[in-house]
Parts: sequence; C-alpha cells; structure tokens
Amino acid sequence: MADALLSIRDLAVSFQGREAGGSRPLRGVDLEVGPGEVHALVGESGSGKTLTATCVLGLLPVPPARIEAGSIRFQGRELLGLAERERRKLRGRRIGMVFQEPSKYLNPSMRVGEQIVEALILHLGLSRRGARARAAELLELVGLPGGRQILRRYPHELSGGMRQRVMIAMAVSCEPALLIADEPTTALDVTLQRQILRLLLELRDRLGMAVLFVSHDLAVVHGISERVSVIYCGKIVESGSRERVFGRPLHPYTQALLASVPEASRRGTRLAAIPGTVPDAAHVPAGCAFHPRCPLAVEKCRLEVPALLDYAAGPPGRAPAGGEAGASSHLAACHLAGRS
Amino acid sequence: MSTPILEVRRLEKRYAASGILSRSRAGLKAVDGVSFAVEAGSTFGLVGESGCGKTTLARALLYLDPPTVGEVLFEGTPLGGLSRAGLRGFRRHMQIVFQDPNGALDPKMSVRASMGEGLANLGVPRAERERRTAAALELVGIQPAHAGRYPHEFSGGQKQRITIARALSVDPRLLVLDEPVSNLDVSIQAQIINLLLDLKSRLALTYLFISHDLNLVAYLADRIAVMYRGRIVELGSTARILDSALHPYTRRLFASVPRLTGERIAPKMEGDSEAGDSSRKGCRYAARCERGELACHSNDPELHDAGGGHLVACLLPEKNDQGG
Amino acid sequence: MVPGDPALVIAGVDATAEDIAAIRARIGTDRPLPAQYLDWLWRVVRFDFGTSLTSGQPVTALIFERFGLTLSLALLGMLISLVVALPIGVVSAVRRWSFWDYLGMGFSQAGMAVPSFWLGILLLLALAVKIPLFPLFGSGSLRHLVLPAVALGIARAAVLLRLTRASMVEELSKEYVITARAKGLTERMVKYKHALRNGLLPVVTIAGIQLGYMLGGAIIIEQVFSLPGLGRLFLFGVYQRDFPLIQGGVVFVAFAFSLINFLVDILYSVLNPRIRVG
Amino acid sequence: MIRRPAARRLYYAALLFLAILGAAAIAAPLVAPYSPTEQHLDRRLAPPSRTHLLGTDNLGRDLLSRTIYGSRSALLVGIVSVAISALLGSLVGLVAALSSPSLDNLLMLVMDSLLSFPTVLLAITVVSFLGYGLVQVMIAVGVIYAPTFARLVRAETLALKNEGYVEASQALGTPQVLVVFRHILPNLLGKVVVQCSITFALTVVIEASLSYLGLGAQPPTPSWGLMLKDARDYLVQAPWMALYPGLALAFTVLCFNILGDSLSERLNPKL
Amino acid sequence: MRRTFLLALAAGLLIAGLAGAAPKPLTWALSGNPDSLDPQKTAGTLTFQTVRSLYDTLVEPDAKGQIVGALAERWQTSADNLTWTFTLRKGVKFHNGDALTSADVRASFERIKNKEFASPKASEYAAITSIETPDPSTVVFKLAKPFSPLLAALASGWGAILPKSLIDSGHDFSSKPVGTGPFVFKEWVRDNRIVLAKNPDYWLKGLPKFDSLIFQIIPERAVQVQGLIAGQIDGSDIIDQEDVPMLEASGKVNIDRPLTAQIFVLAMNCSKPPLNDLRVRQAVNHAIDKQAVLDVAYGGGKPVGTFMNYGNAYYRDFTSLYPYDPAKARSLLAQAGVGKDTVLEMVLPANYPPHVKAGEMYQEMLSKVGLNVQIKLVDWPTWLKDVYTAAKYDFTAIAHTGKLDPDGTLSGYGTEKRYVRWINATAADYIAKGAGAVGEENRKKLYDQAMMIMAREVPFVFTGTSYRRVVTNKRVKGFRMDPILDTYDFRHTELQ
Repeated sequence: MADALLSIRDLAVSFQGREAGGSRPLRGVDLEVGPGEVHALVGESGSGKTLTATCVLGLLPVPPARIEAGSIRFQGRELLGLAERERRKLRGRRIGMVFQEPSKYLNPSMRVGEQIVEALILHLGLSRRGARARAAELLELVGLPGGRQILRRYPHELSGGMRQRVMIAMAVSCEPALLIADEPTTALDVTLQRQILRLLLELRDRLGMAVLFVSHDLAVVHGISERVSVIYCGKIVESGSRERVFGRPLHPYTQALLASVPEASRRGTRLAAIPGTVPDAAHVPAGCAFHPRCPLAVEKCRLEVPALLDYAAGPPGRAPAGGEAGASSHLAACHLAGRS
Repeated sequence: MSTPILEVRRLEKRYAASGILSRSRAGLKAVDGVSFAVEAGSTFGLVGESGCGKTTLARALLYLDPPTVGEVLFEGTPLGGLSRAGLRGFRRHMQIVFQDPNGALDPKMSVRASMGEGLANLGVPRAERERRTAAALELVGIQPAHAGRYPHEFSGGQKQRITIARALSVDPRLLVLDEPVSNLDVSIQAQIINLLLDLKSRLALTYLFISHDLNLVAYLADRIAVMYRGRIVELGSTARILDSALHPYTRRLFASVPRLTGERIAPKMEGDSEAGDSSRKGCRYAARCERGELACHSNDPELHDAGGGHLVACLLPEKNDQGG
Repeated sequence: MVPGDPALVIAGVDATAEDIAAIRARIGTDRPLPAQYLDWLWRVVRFDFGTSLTSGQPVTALIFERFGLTLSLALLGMLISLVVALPIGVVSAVRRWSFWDYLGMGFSQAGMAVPSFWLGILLLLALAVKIPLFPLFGSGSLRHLVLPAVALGIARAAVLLRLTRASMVEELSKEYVITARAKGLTERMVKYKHALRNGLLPVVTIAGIQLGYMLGGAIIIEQVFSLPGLGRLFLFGVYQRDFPLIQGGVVFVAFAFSLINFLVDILYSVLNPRIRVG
Repeated sequence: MIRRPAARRLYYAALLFLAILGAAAIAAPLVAPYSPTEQHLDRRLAPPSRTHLLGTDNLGRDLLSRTIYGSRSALLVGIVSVAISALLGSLVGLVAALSSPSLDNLLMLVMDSLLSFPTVLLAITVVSFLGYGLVQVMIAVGVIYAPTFARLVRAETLALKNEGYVEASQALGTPQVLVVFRHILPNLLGKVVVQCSITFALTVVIEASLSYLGLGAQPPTPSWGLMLKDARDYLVQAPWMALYPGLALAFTVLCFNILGDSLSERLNPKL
Repeated sequence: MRRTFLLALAAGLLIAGLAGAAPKPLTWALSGNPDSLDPQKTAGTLTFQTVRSLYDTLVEPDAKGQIVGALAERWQTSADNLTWTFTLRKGVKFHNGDALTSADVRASFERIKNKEFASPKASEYAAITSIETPDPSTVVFKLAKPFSPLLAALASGWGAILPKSLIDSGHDFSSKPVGTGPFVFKEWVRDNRIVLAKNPDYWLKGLPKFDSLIFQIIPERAVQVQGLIAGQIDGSDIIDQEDVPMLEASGKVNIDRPLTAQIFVLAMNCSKPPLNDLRVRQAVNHAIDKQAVLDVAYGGGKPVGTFMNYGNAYYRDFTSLYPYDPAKARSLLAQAGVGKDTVLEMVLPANYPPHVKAGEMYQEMLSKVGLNVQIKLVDWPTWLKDVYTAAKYDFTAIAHTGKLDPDGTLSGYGTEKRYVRWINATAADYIAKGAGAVGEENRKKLYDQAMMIMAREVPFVFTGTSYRRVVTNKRVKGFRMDPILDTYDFRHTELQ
C-alpha cells in the first residue's frame, strides 16, 4: 500500500542480557496504518504490542534491546537507521503518544503548562507567549475549559481524567499525523473511559490524524477501531477491518479470545477459555507460537511458522507480507485459516 | 424466606485522621452505612468504580479490618459479638480470594505449607492435611506433585488457582472474591471464571463477587449492588439492574461499558465534563447527575425498596416503565 | 550514678575537704540529683542552660561563642560535599556503568569507608606538614576551615553521591521521562530539565539531615584539627564532668538539628509542588 | 536488570576479606607474631621491617599484632551492638506496627527523639554517663541504632500487614502471634540483615571514633581507634602508626558496606 | 558552583597571606584552654601559667626557688612568728589605673578566704586570723599558730593581688582579668588563643621587652612540634623525647632540658590486700625499672627514691633501697603468697597520655614478675573521685606537682587523709611538726625522718622527677620557667 502512513514490516527485536536470556519479544511484526485511520493493535500482556509502539517512536532502550530486522516506514520515510536527531524531530511533531497512566507519565514537579509548551516551542518555533496561548486552546480542545488556569496547575492538582486530557493535549499539540495511544483508558473508570475514547475519536476527526490504538481490551477495541491487528508472541496473527475481525475472525486465537469475554449476553454459558498460558518471550514455541494452546493444531503447526496471508477474497491467496490488498484486506497467519 | 448466609447491617468503616495537617480527611468514611444480604447458594455481585469502598467493605465484613459501626451476621450469628478465638473459629466458613495472585502467597513458603495453614489452624493432623491439600489442588487443576514448589515457580493464573484452592481447603460456605481476575490476561481470565463456576456448583458455595468490571459481574452475579462513594446506590436482580436501572449513576455506568455486541463509540462529547466534588450534604452523585435538582443537593437519599426487592437510593429515580 | 564530681575538678588535688564542700555548695552539686535536674529543666524551658561549673561562664554564652565556627565548618563541609556529590552523582546516573560511573561509585565506597577523623589526620599530615599549604592550628580564617571541612565533607559527599545517583537513576527510569522523549525533547532537556529537578528532591532532604549530622561529626574533627568549636567545648565538658555544659550542648545540638530538619522540610515543600501547602 | 559480574566479584571479595578478618580475630593468638601488649622498649617507633612487618608503636609494640588483635574489639563491638539494636529495634518496630495507634505513636516518638541527635554526640553522651569502655560503647551504640531498625521493621511490617498472604492467613484463622512468626518475620528478615550489615559498618566507625576520643576501648586493649589516637602524636616520626589501623578500619567498613549493598541488590533487584 | 568555591578559596588564601605582614608577637603554645583566668577560683595549672603574666604576688620564687619580694618590698615576722608585716612597693598601678594599696591586698585575701567565694585554695590561708592595714603601704597578717608554709602560699599563683574597686563591684575576673602584672589582658578566644599586650607602667622598669604575647591553645603535641619547626610558634614546654631529633634538625629552635619539680609515682593503695603487705609493695618497687619508665613515658628524668622532687632543697637520696631487681620481686611475691590469680586494678587518668603510657609499662613490668594487673582508664573527674578521694583502686600512675614548701608536698601523709591510705603515726607526727617549726635547718631534720620512713615503707613506687623540654625559637632569649610552680615568666624575655 503505497499511501500507508505507517508501514511496519517484519520487525524483529531481541533483548540481550543474562536475565532476559536472549529473548525475542518481536518476531517479525507486520502492520500498516493508513492516514486518518483508527487502527487497534490488540494483544495480551507480553505480546509485544507496547514494544511495537515504542519502536515506532524510536524510544527503545538500546543497550538491552536490539532491532534485529525489519523496516518501519513513516510517511514514506524509513525510520530505522535514521539519525537520532532526525527521529527526535518526528517525535511529538509528527508522531504523538499517549500512555496508560497519566499520573505517572506527567512530570510531577512541572506545571502542566510548561509541559505542553516545551514541545510547541521546540517543534513549531513558537514564542513562549504564543505557545502558552496555543496550549490554552489545546486544553479547550480536549475538553478542559478555562485552560489558562489549568496551565498553572501541577499534575497532582488534577483529577485522573483531567490528567489524561492533558496528556492527550500534549500528544496532539503539534498536530501529528499519527497518534499512538497505548492503553490510554486502562487506568480509568468506565465512565471516564468512554469520555476519553470519544475525545480521541473527535480529535481524529478534527485533526485528521491516524490513531494507533494499543489495547488488551477487546470490547474497547471493538468500540473504537476501524481496523484491528491481533498480536500474539511478537507476531501479528490476524489483521483486518473491525467488522471482519470481530464478525468473522480467521485465526483460532482471535476466535478464542472473542469467545472468552464474559458479557451479560453469555450468562449461563461457559466461557471458551484458552488452555495454558501465554509463553514468555524467551520460550516461544517453534512453528506457530499458538499451537500448544490451539484446539485445532496439526503437525504442520508445530513445525512451520505460518505466513500472514490475505483471506479477504475468500480462498487463501498468498499475499506478500504487509498485504498490498489495501483497506479491504483481511490477513491471518494460520495454516488452517479459511479451511473450516 | 430462610436466613441469608451473610447479612450486613448499616456497616461503616471510618479511617481516623492521622497527623495534624490532614484535618480535611478527618474521619473519612470509606464505607458509609451499607446494608445488604446474600442468599445461600447465590452469587452476589458488588460493582463500583475505583475508590468507591468495595474492597474496604470486603475486608470489613470479614473482620480483617473490623468495621467501625454496624453488624455482620453469618447465618444469623453476629460476628461483632464473637471473641478473638471465636472469630478465628468462624473464619473457616468465609474465605477470601484477592485481586493480586502475586502477593497472595507467601514467597518464603512452599505451596504445600501455604495451603496447609488453614487446616493446621483447625488442628487437622499432617497426613490428613497433605491429603486434603492435594485434593484441593487437584480440584483447581494444579498437579498435587507440584505442591513442594514455591510461588515464583507458577504463573499468575496458576497462583490464582492456588489461592482459590487454599481458600477452599477449609471447606468454606461463602467465598468473597475481590477482583479475582483483574490482574490476569484475557485468555487466563476465562479459565478462572470457568473454574469458579464449576466449583460453585460442585461445592454448593455462595459467592460475594466484587469487581469494577461490569461485564464480568453481569455475566456472573444473580443480584448486583452498585456502590458509589461508600454507599450502595442501587441493588437488585441482575436483570433489573441491566434492563431497568433506577439510579442515574447505574444507568450511566452500564451505558459506558464497551461491549463486543455494542455499537461503535460516537465521537461526540456531549455533557462530558470533569465534575468536581459533590457537596457534603445531599446526594453524593448530585454534582455529576444530569437530573440533579435542588433537593438532591440538600437531602441525602436513603436506600429504599422500589418494589420487588429492587432497592435504590435516589430522590428522582428513573421512571421504571419497562415493567416488573 | 554518674561517675566523677565536678567540685573535685575545680578544687584540684591539694584542696582540703572543707574547700571541696564550699565549692559543692557554690555550684549546687550538694543538692539531691532530682532537685538539680528539675532546677535545670526549669531553666532550660527559659532557654537558660545555667552556668558552666568549671569556667563559671553561662553555658548559653559559651555555646554561642563557639557555635559560629562549628556551623561554618558544617556548612563548608556541606558545600564541599554537595559540590563533589551532585555533579558526579548525576553523571554517574546519566552514564550508568560507564568508566565515570565506576569511578564515582568507587569514590563513594571509599569515602564512606574512610573514617573522617582518620582522613583528617592524613590530610593534616599531607597538606599541613609535608606540603604546608594549610595552617596546622588556629582558627578564624577560611584557610583554617578548609582541611577540616574536606575531612568532614568527603564521607558525606560519598553518601550524597550514592543518593544522587540512585535518585537520578530512579527518576530516569520513570514514565514521565518517556513522555519527555516522546515529545521529541533532546536528551539534554530530558535529563537536565525533567529528571534532574525530581532527582535532586530527595537529595535536599538528606543533605539537610547530613548537615545536622555534620554538627555531630564536627566534635571529632574539631578534636583532630584543634578547632575551638562546639565539639571541643562539649568534649571538654564530658572530660571535666561539667554537667550544665554537657546538658546544654546536647539540648542545643538537638535543637539545632531539629531546626535544620524543620527548615529542610520547608525547603522541600517549596521545591516539591506535590506537598506544597495551599 | 542486568547484574554486573563486577559487583558479584566485589561481593565475594568482601565476604572473603571479612571471613579472613573474623578468622584472624578468633585465632589472633595463633596468627599474631607477638603479644599485642608486649613492649620492646629498645625498638620503639620502628618502621616496618622483617621483624615487625608493620612496624612498632611508641612503646615498641608490634603493630601487626595490635592490628590483628584490634579486629577483635571492632568485630566484638559490631556484633554485640548490632545484635542489641537489631533485637531491640525490631521488637519495638514490630510492637509499634501491630499495636494500637496510641502505643505506636508513643514508641515511635521515643525512637524519633533518639534520632534527633547526631549519632556521635549521642554516643558520647551515653558513654559519658555510663563510663568509658568497650562494654559501654556496645550498649550506647546498640541503643542509638535501635531506632533505625525500629523504623525499618515498623514500615515493613505495616506494608506486610497489607500483603495478601498475611490477610489470607488471618482469614484462615491463624492467631496473630503465629502470623507474625510465620509470615511477617521471615519476610522481614532480608531487609533486617541488610540493615545489620550497614549498621555494622557504622558501628565499627563509631567504636573507633569513641576510642579515638578516649571514651571507648581502654589501653592496653588493642583497638584501631585507640591506635590512631596514639598515632596522632607521632604522625611525622611514625606515619605507619596511623596508616595500618586506619586501613584495617576502612577496609572493614568498606566490606560491610559492599556486603550490605550486594545483599540488598539480591533482595530487591530493581535498583 | 565549583568555580565560585575555588574563588572563595583563593580569596581566603590571599587575605590570610596579607594578615601575616603585621609585626610578629611572641606566640607560646598552651596545651589546653584555661578554665578560668581568675587565679583564686581554680586549681588549674593552665590558669596559673597564663595569669603569671597578668598578676603579681606579694612575694615570688626566684630562679632557684628562693622566695624574694615582689609587690612587697620587704617583710618581717614577729618573735612568736604570729605576726607577719609586709611593706608594699610604691608606685605600682593596676591595669585599670588604680594604685596598689594595702586595702587591695586585704581585699584579695579576704576574697579567697570567703566561704561563699569557695576558693579551692582557701585552706592554705586558714592560719590567718586577721589582716590589718595600718597605712596604704603596710599589710599585717595575724596568725593563730606558727605556720612556716605561709610565705609559699603568698608566693603561689593564687596569692595574686586584685584591685579592691573591682572586687567590690563584682568584676568578672575569670574572663577579664585585671592585675598589676607585666602584661595587660586583651582578648581570650576560648579554645583558640589568649592575647596579652605589654604593660607600659610595669613596676620593673624597662620590662617587659616585647609588645605582644599570644598564648595559642594547641592540644596536640605533634601540632605544636610542627608549629615550632615552621616558626609559627615561638615556644612550648610539653615536648617529647621523640620529637627532639626532628626539632634539632630544623635548626630553628633552642632546646632547654631543666628538671621539673614533679614527683612521678606509681601509687599503691596500702589499705587493700595484698598491697597492705609491705613485702608486696617492696616487690612492686623491685619490679619496676624506674629509669625506663622515666625515659619512655616521661621523657627522661632522675629517679628519686622518696616522696620529694629531685631538685628540692629538702631532697634526700634513697634510691639505693629498692633497685630494679625482678628476681627479688618474684621471691618477695612468693613469700607474700601472691599468685597469678590475684587480679589488681590499675586506674589511670585517661586524659594524661604520659601516665597512661607509664601505666602500660608498669603493667607489663609487673606481669613479668607474675603480678596480674588490669588497666582501667577513667576521666579526670572520676579519677579524682574514685582514686584520689575514695581510694577505690589498687594502683595508679600520677605525678605530684612541685610545691614551694615541703609541707605542701608531705602534709597529710601517714594518715588516712591521703589517697594511698598509708597509716604511719610516726611519719605523720614528723610532718605535722615540720609545718610549725621555724628555720630551714630545724624543719629539714623533721622532714628527713618522715621521708626516710616513706622511702622504706614505699606507699609508692617513687619513679622519679622528669625533665621538661622547653623548646623556644632561636629569636626568643631570656625565657624563664619557674622550676617549681611550672609557670612562665616572660618578664625578661627578649625577641630578636
């Protein structure tokens, strides 16, 4: 897809060190985010979803971690191998990021205003006054009326919801083309969660940016995304539009995940639990990483890593990794996909 | 109607102000006059957002952190009247499973030793203890052969199974489950929930299930109590709470829950604002309530029966026009 | 209970029993101990520590006469330890496991291991005797205070260095640093604008406490360098059983110690918006 | 976190040094070439030589022997006073954490008031009231460092009290005393041991300081602090008198500090 | 931050350097801070060493220890020795401008005798019943009984004459001394230095010969030595034998080695077994190599053999009685039946390192003859209380300072008043008679008897009288140290 905003191909990351034991938390991630699209990356803890986001921003702690292979193209530019100076210019300017716990991700001893303003001055070259005015506007934009007063506050003087709005204001301050939101509502209560999700969607509409929404919560992903990628053990196992992935999941893992969510509508029925546990990055099974827990696994699954193929058209037509089939594609990495 | 297995009457838990500077928090009421009853054999769900007092309530009703005011009756026996030793004897009937499986097992003790503690307290001899420990582990799907291992050798899901087995080792009748699956991965969560369902039917247990996850409670509970700021604001059967909630907070809460079966979220921010604290007097929810009237700010509504055992604490409950 | 009688010290070896009895009556040590203690307590409440038994001077005056020196010694020691500890600690944390870090940590371990009085002796030997850069004795100028302050400051510097490093390492591992990087700030801004401010907060508290401990540590250092400070006065009181002096010294230092801690608390709350009142 | 192999090596080096020191202290009569008090008046202030490896002092006593014997004072004071402060402090901390808030406040007030004096000053004051000597130093130092343990144990106990496994044990009907012995104490132990190691280092320094001021070990008991006190008068003529006891002291402190660091890193591999 | 610190340091160095340009006063090292500068309120040697330059006494000892006139030009005693009449020198002025009169003398001695004032030296003047002042320059002391040591008491530091006007107004002499002495008090920075300036109106015309005198308080001997070598100090009198080579090598100082008036002893508690047994005390005396102790611990000296300092006019030699003989010591101990299981305690004053050093040597020597001695160090007040007053000890090492009169040294011995608890009525009787007797010959006979008994019965090991090393910068000439009172006399001192 030539006009993809962000295109990750075959990204592999390993961790060195005694305790990490040479683990490979990312084993070839393929991901495409189109302009203005809300793309959800969903997976369990340790699946590599946050790490993928970190790689895009270029904030990987380099001594223990190492990018083994792959490419990350953003707005047509290869990010891997780019000088740190150049990458820094993208961070905050073209790619914004919102994190899970706003209370931790804000500098506790710095006024909110200063934290918003510094990126504006750095990236947009605004004067301090101009930056402050812009910051106040941004706070209004994220639903914090009376922004000027809030600029003078310290993070601890704000409620959890307000802090997350401030984080979002910071992330979108330079009107980035891509906003990475890493579990932005996990630490919030449900009522606040919905507000923040609405805010993200509205901002997307107003600023025309794409959102890479990283989450473990299938219900939230269902509520917000346009496209969904499911990651398991450092590899994308399924990717497609929200309707396709939730409506007709191809990968047994996706299917099992969806069936395991408790909801009122399922009262009285047993949940479809996935047996076993998520393997840690140092002990990923050979072949399809999911095969030990997969009820359908056959011999081939044990031996051969399945390729990510496009099943949108029905029969398993082999598509090059990354899928050039565009927005309508439905990729899955399973030997058995589409058979049953 | 038979005696409920657990009855909580006007329970309060206050925390004394500590230090001179924290006057503002003087006598903070974490739980403020909560009453409810749990029928034997049922699953009673307690939901609320973080900080609403649900965990404090659980610890208080188990007398792990005794309540400041109020009564807890187990099968009609008031726990407050018991001596220390008497209370210890009673504990075997009510057990608790905590949210964090990592902290729930003593890292310095083998699983066997942790498991045997409750039985040892009951004076069960060692051989019998080991047998019953093994049986309890078997029950929750842990190989009894692994009983000699230490907590760090197990995964989070396995640890939670072990803590459930430990709770069950003394044959309790009531199990308080305080967010037992919140710290677990989605795929493991379902395993534990299924296990809990199995155990309940096999051992004729009663569950008091505490969670912030409305989907989960809606899936599991027979009756649901909704807590807001130390109070129960609404209590009723799961169906009533889901379909015809009377309290505006309950409605809003359940409307906010993302569901797999739900609609895509609309990018509109109508009425979203950061509400401040509500006044000390009056309804706690008044400041955030879209229906709040003047009276709500001065009168504190009591929990009252709106018909059919559906209790609500609201001066202006939703018109319940969906029948029942 | 307390061995030694101050009257005997005043009287000297040739005095007769009558002389000693007269001295006891004059200084009040002939009265029962509880009475003496209550009397003393009552006076302390009025910030009057009584009269030194050996010199006949008011204890308060004696203390204030020497406190200046001890305080300047402690302050200079603090300054030295901060000047040494902060930059090295920060660099150690920022370049963790680098050569500089190992050097800093090595210095820190050595500094904590070397007792200040021994260091004082070595400094005196090296920089006053072998290479006479600093005066051997006397007081009154900054020069006289340099070596004692270094001896006093190094051990404290070692502690502060460790603390600074640990605090900075902790801050650098905190989430807001990731936010700062995600904003595209330069590493310099991330480390010295965002992390440093928070990293130095606990250092302020500990530095304050250290200043208090320096007042105590000065006792020994003043002995080594023959400085006429509070420590020598106090030790003299101990050696001579000059109870009003001992009691006054202890109460005064405890008071100063508490005052410093109080001031540090205020400073901390000024620097740390999280606990700022109002 | 990646643990550095260098740190591990340091840890073993420290252990080795302390083991040697301990062995030397115990077997001092066998190891030391001379009696520590034997005076060779004809060989006063002799520089290090083959007969006296570390030289002699102003009374012609063999410095190597005195340094070896000096380890006895240091280690003895360390062991006894650390034992006193650890036991006393832990007991107070435990009682404070588990008792009513009023008793807790009272106990901690006492402990905090002890902490509001600089250590050396407090030690000198206590010793000046108890009389001079190693035993008095042990008691004084033991009492002075008790608050550190009390605070640590209290804080840890309060934290442990809220641990799931402690609550679970209570929920299973375990009597409080048993909960303390079964769950709280074993989980406290690690941190207390670390604190012991750090306190040991501090104690050794305090002993030396007090002996240096003439308030601690009494001559002719060989003590490093006392040897340094003697050395002060002969700094120029016999610098070796100040050097070796000081080095022994510094190395002992260093090793206990390294030990404490390593142990705490092992217990809490976060930092 | 670092830069500012370095700048401050540099500035400090510069200022200190400029300050050194002023004319150089005489700087004398004092080993400690005097507790008071009021000569009548203390017994401290440091006080008397300092105030010797500020006050004068009626009479004073000359270089040989003979008592000569000072503020009193002359004096005479009545035939019954009960009336002493002193004629004061004319034209003497106090530092505050008052002229010296007999009223000042009377006020000074009434002050010291006043019970409420509680001078530790009050009893030395107990024999005085009244003081009369017939005219401004005549003072008459009336005594209850003949008392020869009175003259010595008047010549001692505590016999200083203070101005009556200031006594009456309650002036604080302890921190602002005012006397008639050769120097005027300027300032006292406690524990640091005491600064004195020349008294231009001093009654000895033309004296003193230099302008400014500083007592620099330096407790560390090693520091004093370095100060002497560096020329920062002009003199000190506490120099150790070990320091001498270094000082000599510097070529900057003169070293004088006079005998002190002190008697260094190993005192024994004669009231406690086994030391109540004469044989044991004799054994102890034989066990000690007195010269070695003097040389190592006390910096050299002369063994004495009895309770009198070597240079004293009343001294008689008994050193041959108990020579160093460990074998004999062992056999005496065997006779007395004292074995290793008897543990004796040697209590030493911790703040006097030479005594501690000596004590360690005594202990080692005694252990060689089979006597088990444990050392216990106590601070000075405890020593005074436990050892000197309550006699709770077996051994102690100490020095007795010199006295102008033999009575000062010997009075009380032979009775339970003295800390050795040595009871000998005959000796006590000779000593008591000695104080009342008149004339040196008469007194000498009595004291000879007493001292002989003491030398035989050995309540002490009479280790000896030590040398003192007075080290002065070569520019200092004519410094005199009183051989008996241990005080400094700067009156004839010149700076070159």
